[in-house]
Formats: sequence, structure tokens, C-alpha cells
Amino acid sequence: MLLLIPLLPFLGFLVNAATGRRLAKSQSGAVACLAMFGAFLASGWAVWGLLRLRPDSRDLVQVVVPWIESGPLSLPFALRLDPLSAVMILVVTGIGFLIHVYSTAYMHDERASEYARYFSYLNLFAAFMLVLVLGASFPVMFVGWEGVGLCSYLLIGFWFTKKSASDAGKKAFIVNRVGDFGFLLGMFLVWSHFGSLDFREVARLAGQAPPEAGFGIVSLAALLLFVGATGKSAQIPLYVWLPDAMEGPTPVSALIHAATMVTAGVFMIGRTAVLFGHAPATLAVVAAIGVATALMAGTIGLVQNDIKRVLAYSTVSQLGLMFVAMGVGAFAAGIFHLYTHAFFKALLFLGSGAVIHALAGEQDIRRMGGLRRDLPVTYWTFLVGALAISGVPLLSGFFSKDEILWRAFSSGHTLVWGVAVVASLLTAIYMFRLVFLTFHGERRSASHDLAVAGHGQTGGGGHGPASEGGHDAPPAMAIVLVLLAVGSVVAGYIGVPAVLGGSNRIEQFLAPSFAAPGIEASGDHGANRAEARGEMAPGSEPTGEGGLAPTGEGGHSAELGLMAFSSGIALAGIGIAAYFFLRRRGAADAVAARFAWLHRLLLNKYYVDEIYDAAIVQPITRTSERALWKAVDAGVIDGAVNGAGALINGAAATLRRLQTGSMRAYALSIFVGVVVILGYFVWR
Amino acid sequence: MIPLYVAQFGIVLAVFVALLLAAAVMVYSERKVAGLIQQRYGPYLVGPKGILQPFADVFKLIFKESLRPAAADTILFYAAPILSATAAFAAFAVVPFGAETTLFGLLKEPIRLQVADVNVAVLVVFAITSISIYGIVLAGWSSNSKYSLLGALRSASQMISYELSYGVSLASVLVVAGSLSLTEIVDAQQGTWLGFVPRWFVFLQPLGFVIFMIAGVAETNRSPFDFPEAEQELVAGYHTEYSSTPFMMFFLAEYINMVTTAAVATDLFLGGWHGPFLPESLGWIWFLIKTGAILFFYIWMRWTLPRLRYDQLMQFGWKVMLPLAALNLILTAAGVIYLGN
Amino acid sequence: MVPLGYYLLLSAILFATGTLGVFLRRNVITVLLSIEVMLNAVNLAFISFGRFQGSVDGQVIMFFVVTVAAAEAAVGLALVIALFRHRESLNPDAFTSLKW
Amino acid sequence: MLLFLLFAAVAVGASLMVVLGRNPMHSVLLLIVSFAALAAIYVGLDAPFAAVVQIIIYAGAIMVLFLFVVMLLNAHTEDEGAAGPTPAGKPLVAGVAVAAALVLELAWALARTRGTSGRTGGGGADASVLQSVRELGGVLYRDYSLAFEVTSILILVAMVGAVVLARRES
Repeated sequence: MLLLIPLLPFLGFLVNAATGRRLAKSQSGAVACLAMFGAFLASGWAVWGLLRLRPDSRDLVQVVVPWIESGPLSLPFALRLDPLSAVMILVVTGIGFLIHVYSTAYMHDERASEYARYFSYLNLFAAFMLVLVLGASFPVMFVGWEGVGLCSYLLIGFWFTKKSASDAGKKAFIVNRVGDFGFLLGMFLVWSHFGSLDFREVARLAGQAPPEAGFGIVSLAALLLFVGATGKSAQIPLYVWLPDAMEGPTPVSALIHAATMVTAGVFMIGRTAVLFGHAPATLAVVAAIGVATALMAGTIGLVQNDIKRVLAYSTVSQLGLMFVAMGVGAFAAGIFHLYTHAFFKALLFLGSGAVIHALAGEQDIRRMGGLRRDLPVTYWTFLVGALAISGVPLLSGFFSKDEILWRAFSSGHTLVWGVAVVASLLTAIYMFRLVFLTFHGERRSASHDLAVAGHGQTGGGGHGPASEGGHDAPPAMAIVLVLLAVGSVVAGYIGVPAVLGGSNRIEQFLAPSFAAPGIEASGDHGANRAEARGEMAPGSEPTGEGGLAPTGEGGHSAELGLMAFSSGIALAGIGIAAYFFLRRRGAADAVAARFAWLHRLLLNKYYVDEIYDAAIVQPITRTSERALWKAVDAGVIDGAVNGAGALINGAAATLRRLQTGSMRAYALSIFVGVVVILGYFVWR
Repeated sequence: MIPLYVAQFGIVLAVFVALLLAAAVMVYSERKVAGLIQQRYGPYLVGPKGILQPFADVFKLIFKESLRPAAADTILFYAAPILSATAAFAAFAVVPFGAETTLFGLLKEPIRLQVADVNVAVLVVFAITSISIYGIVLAGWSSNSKYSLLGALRSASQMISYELSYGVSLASVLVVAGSLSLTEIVDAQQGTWLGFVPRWFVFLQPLGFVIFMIAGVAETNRSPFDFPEAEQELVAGYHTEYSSTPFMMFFLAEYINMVTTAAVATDLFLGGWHGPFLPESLGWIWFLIKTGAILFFYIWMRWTLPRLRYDQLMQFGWKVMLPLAALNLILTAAGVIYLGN
Repeated sequence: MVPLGYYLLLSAILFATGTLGVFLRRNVITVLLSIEVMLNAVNLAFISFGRFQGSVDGQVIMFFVVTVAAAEAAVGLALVIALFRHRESLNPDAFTSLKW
Repeated sequence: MLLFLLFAAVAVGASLMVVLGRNPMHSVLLLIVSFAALAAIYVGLDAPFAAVVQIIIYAGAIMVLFLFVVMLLNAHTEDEGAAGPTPAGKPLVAGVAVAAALVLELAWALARTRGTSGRTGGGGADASVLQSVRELGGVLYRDYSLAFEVTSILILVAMVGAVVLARRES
């Protein structure tokens, strides 16, 4: 039955891929949406079945077909439903379905065959993503992992006639390949160390040993897996592909590059939580990378001018925050943030898509402004998303982000906490910069008149606006936006922390997924969070630092204080943004002029792309060209070949007498050989 | 009590005579049905309702002079019809047509209504079918006539092409039944689903059945696939130069091949001799009814459908039938594996 | 029960017959036919060995030989047709233009 | 034993006529006779499936191919200039010598190993196992699966090769 969930989108893919040329747009769109909706219903049904089980037995495995049987390796193609994958399939199918619906309106200017191609890719992506989250072992997950990478490549380069789009697709693919290599190596290491690739089995074996003190084999395996995660989830040093990925259609950015695929790395760490929990050294690396990425992407996001790029950097930054959560051992908090993030980031992307759609492909926020009046639905929903991501109290982002910050603080990672706070301040600033520049103030460009003329980029939703100055989202898009906005508000309420009178049900729900099987849910390592929050036993920290372990009332007051503090930070960020970008336009430019070098540094994204080019790409091309081609290939290999040729030429001049051209003579020589050899063996 | 070997010999003899008679009946009914379809009488002069017409034909043919083209290859020219007829008779040898019976208590132990029970019976039928190509090819070649040669070439390529889909659709049945023995395949179709749907493989293998039937028509060179003897194009195809008894043998072979194909289809897809109302010992009546129905269908098709074009035939065989048959086999195998049956 | 040696002797005789054909005939098609005879001789040896070892491996190998024979016949006959088009001849001695 | 000798005689006789006959058409047909005789011997060796395969594939498919080519090229007899099937001189001598040497060697080898083959042979093998198609399929698809796959590639290559070679240049 679990098989149905990825199978339905896959069938949708097959239908659209096979018959797409002949289908009308409405038909291929309906096929894709129905497939996703079916998958959503199936997921809902499956999760409902899961919820009715007792908490400690919520772990279902379905073996679909025996897959690889080779020597000691016996690997079925198995799907596994537990609380973690339950959350993920709901997110993937639910948000995926909404984005499919949105796409039917967003892409409706494409030719029918392109339209079907788009939806077939989208469905294929959903199928692979579901395989990824449902996979019960590393290789099954890897199938999905590679599959979503492929679909990501296809969709980024969807408008492949545009060079920048196809380049961006290639970049994403190649960068991901680096990460996938790490994943593969990690997988091999896990296999050689534990002798199993099944998640549950690995977790059981890993859970038997105490956490590694130094940097041992488990840490190495976890680190390699994390390399894979950095590739897929766009962390330092492999984040560079994600901003470029914005070349794809906006719904794709929303679905793949914000809500689902890029969170695969986070999910993967959650899936192998026990392994990571036993590798404190790696966890520290994860936290460090996460926080560094969050900060770096946040600063870059401050100065970008492309609406989608800002959101892309914001995604990178938020993913960094999730890795912080993973790094400090707060796996449930990380997944919780992943889940809320999926809502508001999808919302933000789709909102930006609506803006772009309305402005006939315009993406530069410097040329927007004052769209509040023309696009009310988009404006209000976008605002909700921005508030949620900034962490304004009582919206979903607040609960999840605050949870991460509190966990980082309470587990003694004060430095991490500090940087993360700065990053979240930056989040609020750049998000509201975006809001204010896009929707407030006056219109700053005459390009809208171009938009009126129905002028648009190649296929980029170049829909002529109905009225002067653009039109608001069409119904299919508007409904999706409103639904996601509602989601962004209420999604956080399944994880209200105890200190605010909630019971943090998502955390309790998820806890069994992070525990090693065979050990009580309240076991003895940091991955277990089934206990009410704030009651962490000393020594239970994943880093083994012990130390700060606030208990009881003290913990509560500290938590409340921090909560207030981070709320303040969020409001402060909004305030700063309002000051600079709403009240006094000149101030921002003044600051930029003052710190011109810094501005340039940020605008050029720390020159990371250039550094990569100089440090990796150029040396490779140069070595290939000079050493491998001119010296090794031309000199050694060609020399050997030429020498061999000359030798053979000489030998052939004498041996050619043997070649009579008579078939029977050849046959005779063969048989004489047979007789002689046989004779040797017989007479011996 | 009759000794077993006598009974077995009796069966062999009965099958031989029955096939001869079946050919006669087929000739008669073909002409009668054709008359029915074309709104005319058909044979009606010889015997009551013309029922003795086939026998009259046989006598006429036997007493004719056997002509041989001057440049023909003598040995092969006469070997060809013999080979055709022999192969046609031999193929039926492994086809079971009734349940085990003691012939109303005449025998001590029951015997099968089958000439030879071979455990690879299906393949034997298949092998003999593939041998029967030679009869036609040799006839065409040895006549040293261009019509004959063209007919032979067409026939050979057509039969080889359709043999593939024939074999693959047959393999699907083998996969379902898990046996190569026709007797076991028939016995696997005993009983009913839900009490009223017979467990015939035609319900499990509808696509396979359709492919088998079409390929069967092509294998027996019947219309709409009757290219080897397409009279409008090739006079009479491979047997243009034949007359008298050799011609009769080809004629005989063609009709017996039809009977064999129909009988095999009955065994493979329609549950053989299993059926309601009749006791097991009279199952051969069911067998006759089912085979007769298929044969009627063949005749019906011949007088209803026009002949295809030759390239269409090949296209259809390779690009439609074979992929479909392969797909059917794959799906069947997957189904059998998945259902663990 | 026929002893194994008889089968092997039959196989040897058939093989030698095929060999003879390869040498003596001046018709490429007949040469190919002779090769088929040789392959069959080998098949017989395999099956009889398998029978006397009590394993089906001999038959399995026979299938592979048959498959290879089919491939060989297809390619060989295609070659024959191609050569015949060029030279209007089936005599292997006519195709010697690749010699030095 | 009698049956074996009968079929062996047919096989050898037919094969010799294949090799010595002048008409390629007759050669092809006699080869089929030889195959049929061998198939009968296979049945005697408890390999009915192999026998049927021999008929279906060899006689039913490969030989039809030969027949086709013979018919298409209409090569009734050997090339003009060749007096008979046995060209005089060196080829004859060499061919007969090699064939004779081969038979001699094999016979000698058999004579030396008869003792051992007698011991392993006989009725020790279980005929029902050997005849079982199920067993055969198991061995073919399990133990020889790699060879099986490789063979399929071989067939594909041969198919492409045959099409390319026989195609008329245009």
C-alpha cells in the first residue's frame, strides 16, 4: 500500500511522458494534479493508519520486491513508514499538490507539449522524492536521491534554449555529483563497518556502542554522508548551485529548491540520527557548517536585487538553521523547522511567482514597488510568509525557529546560538527589505508599460496583464497562496512548546524515529527527546559537554526569556528594514556607499563562484589541456601507438606472405593446430 | 477385456481416421458456410444436401493424372506433399482430446485419449509446426515455377514471423500453468471461479488468446493471411504445379493443420475437455464442440475479411503482434511472481 | 544402455565429416552447413557427457551453442549475400582480394 | 541400442551426403534429416527438451534461413569450373588427412579413457531430473545467468550485423 504513494505520481509521469504530445493542456495538468492528489490521499490514509498504532510500534516496512541479492548483501526494495517519513510524505504530497495546482495557472502560456513535459518532470520528481523519504535503506534512498537530482537538473534547465538556464542546470548537477560521491562513500563505509544498509538495522547496531570519543570510523561515515547532505541541501561549500537554480520556473523553485528536495539533506541526517548521534565530532562540524551557511547566506541575501535570488539565499540560510538544529542534536526541532519552512517558503516563492507572472517576467526588485494596491492577494499572503519566516510570534516560523535557538542555547553552544541569532536578525531584515521594495512605495520603473504590451521573457510566464500595472494572481494561484498562507500561520501549532502551555506533540511523535530500536524511547543519548522538554539529563548532550542543563523552573524562565529575546530580534529586524527601505530610502544607499567594499563583496556573493572557478575549474581544465592532452596523450600514448604501428608495419611486411586469401587455407591451419594440440594432450 | 496396446493402437487409428474425416467435414462445411455467407446454396447435388461432395472431390483428384513440370526437382517435388501431410498428422499426436477413460469398462486401467503423452507436448506441436514450413517451401522451390517460388518465399517468411508471436503467446500460458505438458495444462483449467466462470486460461490470458488465434490463422495460411496461395496474385501459390494426389495431400494438410491449431487452442485456452453437464468420460464431446466453434470462426473469418497487403502483414507481425506478445509474457511473468503462484 | 563411448565416437565422426566439408567444398553455403554439422557434433558430446555425469549442464551448454549457431548463421549468410552481390559467385576462392 | 545405431547411421549418412552432395538445396534438407536423427538420439539421452529445441531452432529457424539464401541466390550447383565436389590435389589430400587424424585421435582418447567413463556413466543419473524442464530452467537462469545475458547481447549484435551486411547500398 505504501508503494501506491510514489507509484501514483510515477504513473502520472508515464502518462504525461508517453502521451503528452497529444494531450490538451487541461488534460495533462489534470492528470498530474490528480496523481498528486491521489498520492496525498494515500499518504493521509497511510499516516492515519500509522497514528492509530501505539507510539512505540509506529514503524512499518513494506518490501516491494527483492532487489539486489549478491553474496552477503541482501537488499530488498523496501519502503518504510515511521513518524519521520510520515511528516515528510505529507509535506511532499500536500505542498506538492498545491504547487501542481499553482503550476497549471503559472505555466499556461507554454505550448501544450512543453506543458506536458513540465508536468511529467514534476510528477517524476514527486515520485522520486517519495521514494527518497520512504526508502528503508541507504540504496533505496539513494535511488530517490539521484532521481530528484535528475529531475532538479531537468527542471532548472526546463527552458533549455536559454543558455543561463541550461548552464544553471549543469552546475546544479555537477555540484550535486560532488555531494553524491560523499554520500556513496559514506554508504560504502556504513556497509563495511556495520554490514548492513537497512536504516533500522544500522541504527540498532550503531545504538549498541557508546558515542565515539574522538574522530573514528562512525564519525567519518557520518561526515561523508553529511557531504552528501551539503550537496543536496546547499550548504557551504556546495551551496553555489541553489541561487543559480532560480533559472527554473518559479513553482519548481518553490517545490524543489525550497520546500522538498533541498531539505533532503536534513531529512537524511534525521533518518540516520542514531549514527550522527554517535559521532559527536561530526555533529559539531554539522552545527558549524550550518551556522556559517546561515550567516553567510543571510548577508548575501541583504543586497541581492533579484526577488528569487533573495529567496534562494534565504532558503540556504534557513537550511543552515536546520543543520544547526541537527548539529546540536535537536533532530525533532530541525524536522519541525523543515516542515514549517516548507509552508512559508513555498508560499513566498509562489508569491514571488505571482509577482513575476503579473509583471511579465520582471524579477528585479529595484524596478518594482507599490504593487500592494495592484496585487492585494499576493501582497497579504506574501506578508504572512515574510512574518512567519522572520519569526514573529504566534506564526509557524516562530515556534520552530525558536525551538532551534533554544536547543542550541540550552545545550551549551552559546557561540552557535549567537551567530544563529544574528542570522535570524538578518532574515527579518532582508525579508522585509524584499516586502517593502516590492510592494510598498511608488512604482519605480516604466517597464510595466512593457508588461502591458504583453512582452515577456522566453516562456517565463509572459502573460499580458489584464489591467494597467499588472493583474493579481488568477484563481488557481490565488487559492493556493491563501491555503499556504493559512498553513504558514497554523502549521506551527502542532509544536507549541510546553512552556507556552502546549505539549509539543510533533516532537513526541517524531521521537521514535531518532531512537535506536530496541532501546527505550527515553534512552540514554541525545537523539532521544521523548521526555518533556527542559528535562534533559546531564550528559545527554550529543556533544557530551554536559554543562548547561537547565532543569525545572530555571529552564522555563530562561526559555521564556530567550523566546522574548528572539521575538524582539525579529521585530527589530523588521524595524530596521522599515527604517531603511520604507522611511528613508536614501539611508540604505548611504550605508552602501560608506561600506562600498563590503557591499561589493556581498553583491558578488563573497566571490565564491570566482574562487571555485580559479581553484577548481581552471586547474582542471589546465591540467587536462597541458599535461593530460599535450604531454600524456600526445606524447606517451600516441607515441606508444605510433611505435606499435611502426613495429607492426615492419613485422607485417614479412608476415604478409602467410595471408593467401584462401578461406580453406586458413581453415586448414586452424585444424592442423587443433589436431596438434589435441594430439599433445592425447599422447602425453 | 482388451489389452492396453490394442486400445492404444485403436486410439491411433481413431485419430487418423478422425482427422481424415475432419478434413472432409471441414471442406464440406467451409463450402456450406461460404454459401451461407454469400447467400447461395453451396454444394447440394452429391448426396443429401451435398454431404458426399468432399468424397466425390477426393475420388476425382485421385483418378486425375499427376503432372510434373519438366524442370522440376523430381525427388523434392514428390517429397514436399508427403512431408506436409505427415507433419500435419504428426502434430496431432501429442494433442490430448479427452480425460482418462476405461472406454466404458473395456479396459483394466484407464488410458488417456491421446496418441502420445509427452512432457514437452506443447513444444513438440511447435516443433512440428516449424517443420511443416518445409513442405511448402520445398513444393515452391522444386516446382521451378516463379509463382510457386514466390508463394514459398512468402509462406516461409510469414510463418517464421508469426511463429514468434505464436510461441511467445504460448509461453505466457506455459508460465501460468507452470507446465509444458498439454494434459497438465488442461487439468490446470479444471473447475470454476466464483462457481460459474470456468477456470479457462482465456480469462487469464485474453491478450494471449487473441494473439494466439491471429498467429494461428497466419500459421495455417488462412485468409486474411493466405498469401502463399493468393489466387489473384500467384495463381495458386506454392501448389500451382501440383495436381492429383499430391495436390490432395496439400489440401488435406491445410485442413488438418487448422484442426490441430484449433485443438491446441482449445487445450491451451478453453479448458480442453472440461465442461459442465457431461461426465468426465464424455469430455471429448466438449472438446469437439469447442474445437468446432473455433473452426467455424476460422471459416467465418475467411469469407468475411479481405486479404491484407504483404508488407502490412509483415509490419503487423513484427511491430504489433510480437511486441504485444512480449508485453503479455512480461506482464504474465510479473503477475505470477507477484502473486507467488 | 548405450555406453558413453559410442556417443563420443559418433560425435567424433560427425565432427570429422564437418571438417571434411569445410575443406572440400567450393560453395560458401555448404561450408557453413558443414560448420553446423561440426557444432552439432559438439552438442552431442556435451549432452552425452551431461547425461553420464547426471547433470543438466550439458543441455544448458547445448542451448548456448545453438544460440551461437543461430548468430553465426545469420551473420554468415548475410556475408554470403553481400559477397554474392559483389562477385556473383559462391566459391570461397573467389574472395581473395584482401590477400597481399 | 538398436535405435541408437539406426539413428547414428542416419545422422552420419545424412551428414556425409550434406558434405558430398552437389546440390545445396539437397544438402540443406539432408542436414535437417541429420538434425532430426540427432534429436532422436537426444531423446534417448533423456534430453527431450534439448531434442525439441534442436528441431525448433535448428530445423525450424536456422535451416529456413539457409533455405532462403539458397533459393534467393538460386545457386543450384557448385561454381562452374569445379568439376565435382572433390577437387583434385592438395585440398583433398590435406582435408582427408586432417579429418582422419582427428577421428584417430579422438578414438585413441576414447580408448584410453573408456575405463573411467564407464565408471561414471550408466544408470546412476536420475532420468527424471535430467528430463525436467524446471530443473533445466533453474540451472540456465541461476547458474548460467551471466552467460545467458551475454548471449542475448551476442544475438543483438549478430542481428544488427546481419542487417547491416545484407542491406543493399543505396
